[in-house]
Amino acid sequence: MPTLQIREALREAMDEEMARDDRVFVMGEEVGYYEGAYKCTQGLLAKYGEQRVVDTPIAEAGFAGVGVGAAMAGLRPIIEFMTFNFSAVAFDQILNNAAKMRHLTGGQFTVPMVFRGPNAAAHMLSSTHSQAFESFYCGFPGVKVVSVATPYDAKGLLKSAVRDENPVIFFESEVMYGVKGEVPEGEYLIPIGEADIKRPGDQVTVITWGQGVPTALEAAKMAEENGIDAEVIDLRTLRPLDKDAILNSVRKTNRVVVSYHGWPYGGTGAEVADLIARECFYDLDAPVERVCYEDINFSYAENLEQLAIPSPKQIYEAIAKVAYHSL
Amino acid sequence: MPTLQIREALREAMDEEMARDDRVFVMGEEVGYYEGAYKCTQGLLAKYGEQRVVDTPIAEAGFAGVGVGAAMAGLRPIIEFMTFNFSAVAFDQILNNAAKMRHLTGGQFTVPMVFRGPNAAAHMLSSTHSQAFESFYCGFPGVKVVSVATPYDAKGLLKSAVRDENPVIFFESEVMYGVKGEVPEGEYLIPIGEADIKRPGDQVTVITWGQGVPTALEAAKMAEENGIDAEVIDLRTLRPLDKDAILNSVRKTNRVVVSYHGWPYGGTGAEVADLIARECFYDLDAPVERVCYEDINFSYAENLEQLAIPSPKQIYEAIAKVAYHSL
Amino acid sequence: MTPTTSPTQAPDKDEVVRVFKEMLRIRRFEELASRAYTQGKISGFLHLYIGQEAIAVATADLMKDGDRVVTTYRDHGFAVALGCEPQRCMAELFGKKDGLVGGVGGSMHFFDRDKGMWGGYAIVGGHLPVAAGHAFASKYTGDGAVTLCFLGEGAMHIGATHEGMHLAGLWKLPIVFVVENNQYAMGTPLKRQTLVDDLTVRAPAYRMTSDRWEVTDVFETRRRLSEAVERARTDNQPALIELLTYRFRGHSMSDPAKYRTKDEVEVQRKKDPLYRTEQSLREDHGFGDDAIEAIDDAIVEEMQAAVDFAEASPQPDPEHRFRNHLVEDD
Amino acid sequence: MTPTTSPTQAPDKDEVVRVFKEMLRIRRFEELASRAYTQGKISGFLHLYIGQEAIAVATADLMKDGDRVVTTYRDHGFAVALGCEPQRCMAELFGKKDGLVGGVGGSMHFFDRDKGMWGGYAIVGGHLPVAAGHAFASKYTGDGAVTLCFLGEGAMHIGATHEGMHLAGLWKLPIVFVVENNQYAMGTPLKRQTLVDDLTVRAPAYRMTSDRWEVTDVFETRRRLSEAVERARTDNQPALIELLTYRFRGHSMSDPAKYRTKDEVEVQRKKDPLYRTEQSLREDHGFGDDAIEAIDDAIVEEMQAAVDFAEASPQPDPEHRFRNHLVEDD
Ligand SMILES: Cc1ncc(C[n+]2csc(CCOP(=O)(O)OP(=O)(O)O)c2C)c(N)n1
Ligand SMILES: Cc1ncc(C[n+]2csc(CCOP(=O)(O)OP(=O)(O)O)c2C)c(N)n1
Ligand SMILES: [Mg+2]
Ligand SMILES: [Mg+2]
Repeated sequence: MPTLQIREALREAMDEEMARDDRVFVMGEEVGYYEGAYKCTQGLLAKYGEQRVVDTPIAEAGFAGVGVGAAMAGLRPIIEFMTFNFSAVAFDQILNNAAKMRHLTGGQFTVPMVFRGPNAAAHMLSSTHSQAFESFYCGFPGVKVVSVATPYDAKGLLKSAVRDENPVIFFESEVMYGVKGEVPEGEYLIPIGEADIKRPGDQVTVITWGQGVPTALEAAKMAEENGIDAEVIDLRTLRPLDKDAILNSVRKTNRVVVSYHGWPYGGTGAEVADLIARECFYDLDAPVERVCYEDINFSYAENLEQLAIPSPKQIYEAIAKVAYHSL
Repeated sequence: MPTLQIREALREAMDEEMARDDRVFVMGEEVGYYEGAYKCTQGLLAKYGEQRVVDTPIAEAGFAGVGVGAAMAGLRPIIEFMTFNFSAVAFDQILNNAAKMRHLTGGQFTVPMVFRGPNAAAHMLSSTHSQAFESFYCGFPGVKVVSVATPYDAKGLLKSAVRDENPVIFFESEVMYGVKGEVPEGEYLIPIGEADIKRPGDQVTVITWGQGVPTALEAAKMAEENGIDAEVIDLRTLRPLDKDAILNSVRKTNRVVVSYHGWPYGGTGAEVADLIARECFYDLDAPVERVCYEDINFSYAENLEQLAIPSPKQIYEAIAKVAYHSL
Repeated sequence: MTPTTSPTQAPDKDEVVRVFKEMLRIRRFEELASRAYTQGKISGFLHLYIGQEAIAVATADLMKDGDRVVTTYRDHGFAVALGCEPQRCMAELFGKKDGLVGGVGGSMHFFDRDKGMWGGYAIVGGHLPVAAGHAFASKYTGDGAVTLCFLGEGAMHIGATHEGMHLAGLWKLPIVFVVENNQYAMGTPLKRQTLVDDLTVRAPAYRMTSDRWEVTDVFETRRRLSEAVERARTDNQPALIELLTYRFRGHSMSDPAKYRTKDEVEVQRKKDPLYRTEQSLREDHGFGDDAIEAIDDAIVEEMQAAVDFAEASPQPDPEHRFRNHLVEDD
Repeated sequence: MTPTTSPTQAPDKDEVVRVFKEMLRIRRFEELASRAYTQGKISGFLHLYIGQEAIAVATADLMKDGDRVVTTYRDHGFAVALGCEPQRCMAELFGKKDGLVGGVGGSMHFFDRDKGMWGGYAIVGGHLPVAAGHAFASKYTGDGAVTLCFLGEGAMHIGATHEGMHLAGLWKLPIVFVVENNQYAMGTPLKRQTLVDDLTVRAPAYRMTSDRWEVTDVFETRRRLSEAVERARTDNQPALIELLTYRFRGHSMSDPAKYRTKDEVEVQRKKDPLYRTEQSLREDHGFGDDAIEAIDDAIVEEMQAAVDFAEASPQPDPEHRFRNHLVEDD
């Protein structure tokens, strides 16, 4: 199987979808002539021209809203945020227009579109550029939220997102665009709403997504070396949650760590933890542990940043803790 | 003791703080000549003049940011959002400027200011005007978040918020501005960060805030009639959480319902539930129940709206459920 | 009713009667809605368009198949003018199942896709980027449609308006932005919103053409608007139009509008296009009280029927609240 | 170093030497930062100001006690010009404890309150309302200070910029907005950001005065800027200034700047104010290679010392990450 970087997998997904359906277009800052701040859209302008690969001025609320309006009129926009940090200025368009339009219009309009771009902290970009947005975007109805961690998932899920009839928020990561992995030749789709077992195991369940996936896998390896067999579940879709996948694993292992790159208060982390604590009340052998960002604004300084991000060791310690295993 | 409406209590708080400290000013849409869309600022323009009671054009990002900049320069702004729904267009200013400024500047600047206004659904305003914002504003560090449900709390907490050296998000409710209650004469402050037992009880803990408070109290009355003694805790401050108050009550009752006017995914509801499930793992006699909005966009139609909002009966049923009590 | 004269021709008598009826239909619709509100049958916010009707009627005359109107929460006038059924509009206000969007939107969210009513939006300025998106789609697909996007003068100062206009100008989209300057944003008069008198001062920054006039005559309004619409349609030339108009009621039903004087309102009443059209029927076309009343009676009857329909319509099915959040919910 | 001539006087030799040194200090600071970045000692984003230094130097000359500069992530030039210690600036880039803000901000967030450096901001346009807020406070307290708010031309099209400028104009705040039009927003040339050539076209909409010139000479820039600053200070008259300038490096260190031709860059090099000031020293004031080199050597030494300081400075104390989120954390 060919090996691709995540950025290449995303590019293939957009390319294939644009070739398949000429209503699909890409819009955002520097997506055209510059070929993407992180090169996800490389080659697309040359292939599809200015009409379908649209560079915008710096006006996130404007072009997010243009995406909504174009989708209502029958197109299928892919709106790239250079990073989701900049989507904060477009929050109203996503919350009030994208997510509500179908309901508000009594079903007269659909908003089939994708908002995609990198999410969560990258490396030493200080606090305004180091934020995980799932706690905001999962918090309201009317959207689906996806987060990808491998080239295979990136391609298959982005293609599904483009074909989805609803607005889909699609999280990637600056620091993972170069991550390589096998991607089959030819077309395939991964359904939105299905979690994936990235590593099977039967003693502890580690639930994670996005940047958390590689860290959790490392932690699982440490656990294995210490005699604990951890299952790592990559949620992949954060809204709606794949409850069956989560609960089935927990009912098997009876012990859970939720580990992710995002702030602790609320969000997907608390939602998953609460779901498990409630639905598996009699199955749990230990309280659900959460390992995530510290509850602080990010610093530029490398040491301070690193300390705020969950490390494999911290996750391993949480695994050991729920397994009542000495370190 | 004099009896005031919540709007009057808020007004007294602003009036007293403005009289005490001439750095305090109020800014927002229609706060001056119109005396507030919900009349919270009635009389203030006449008393303090245009310089300190500032009507703005419709530009929430603009005047929220002006508030941040003025606070950095030594003033103490009270920024009124006509409703928090309109703060969505100012999200970036709150997230990236208000909440991060002190940290980002290495402590050179503080941002002592209040963002206040009504939150959550009122009555038949359809989806864009019926949203609970605590799931967004509690999700990041650098702010405090307060939610008030009685005139007494409204006054005492707003005064503390104005005096706080940090940005405080202060939630009120359109449908509760007319709620009356006793407010002592003379000055008093209620510390931010302290929950309040609105009804003592020892069989089930109901944790709530904002619009949820009166509903929870009604439910507690129904419970009492059915032989269950419920304690109702009004969080009052949603960030930081008063963990001691929550956990002490749960350790006493061993049974919890979290009930609030907001969407289910994440947010304060999930955070509190997860906190309890983790910290009181061995104390809980039943899974924590949550009763809140349905996970849907709000409709204008009265019946659809009412069905989406937690009723005393639903809360009572949850109380009975965690108490393993037949209905 | 379709116009019998083109936008540039002088109107004949039938045409004057027709626009009089169209404007009156909106006014009577809203007066009955206002009464129903006072009776507690309509709730939430209700923003009346009374005084501004000529704009919607002129606009409707210019619409071709596929053209779109996008506007604010002050949207009943456009819906009625565009031919949405008054009974379904009224049912929407009543929050009933037969409402234009099934009762979920209420006053602020009238949508009727096939009639070109692409919606009433409730976040000030938030609809401008969306409208630009419709126009983007028109240019993309070459469907030849024009999007007409209406906003209040109060919306000129918010970021989304700037961004939506800027993108439309930069990309040369087939769109006309029409500022209905009714002098107030809630209780704030124009002079406390901006120091500028002429809001079209911003058109050059967006490379839009502009025009600006006081709306006292529906035909003049139609004619001048048609020029901008045609340039948008044929040349992808966006425009910024400022219309000086007036709302006779408060901002919404809960606003007693104490911020203005009786005198001011009286001056404006003389300019009311509906009043002036009635004057023209009387003075230029020989209509007497009886003839005017006959027209009025028929319209009141139509609108009363709409109220009756709305009252009779059932509340939405409770399960309906779970529909349409995602397409899969249908 | 304070100016020896007033903004309106013709500069004498000492003054030319002084501004040459000030501009060169910024350039050498950034060149050494650029090298440190390539060596992996600085990380994150690093946006260089090379080519635009004259603007910061002219600005610094006009600042009185209490005046404030608010700018973007491209902020080193202002910090150095305003007299922030280069070693603390460099330490900030290195993410070290002795950095201007203790290493938490990095390149994009230089703040030094007492020097009038009220910050580098990283969300495009987001700082304009904040800057307007500083000016609001000045008017409120009557402190007589002026706020100078800088932005890139790319920031003109975002909502917050519009709102910040609008409020400043409406409320007549003592603020000067200066657009540093360096022709590109990342890889996007001006003509794909807007169809307008002259960005001050928007000044009348905000009731601001405006001015616009190409920055080739630091003294001309200072003189013309001073007029706006004085009107802001004495009359609360806000202004919108567009400065045509150029950045010789890519947008940030990760941008190879392939979107422009060598020829274009060559043409601009001739206009570089630093280059032209050096020419003036040589041609008008008899400086030879040796004299120029002596100046340069001293500056390089100063900046190398800053690098050495930054390298030697420790990382922030790990516990420091918990400080300053709330005041109570201190
Ligand atoms: C972003 C936002 N802020 C505030 C409001 C509340 N609001 C609704 S209408 C209105 C006044 C709008 O005035 P204008 O644009 O002149 O339109 P008009 O009502 O006069 O037709 C305000 C402040 C809102 N809906 N959205
Ligand atoms: C809201 C927002 N969108 C996008 C970005 C990413 N970004 C940072 S700088 C920049 C270009 C800005 O260009 P300009 O305003 O001309 O300033 P210059 O960099 O040329 O000084 C972009 C797109 C951002 N920081 N904030
Ligand atoms: Mg108006
Ligand atoms: Mg630029």
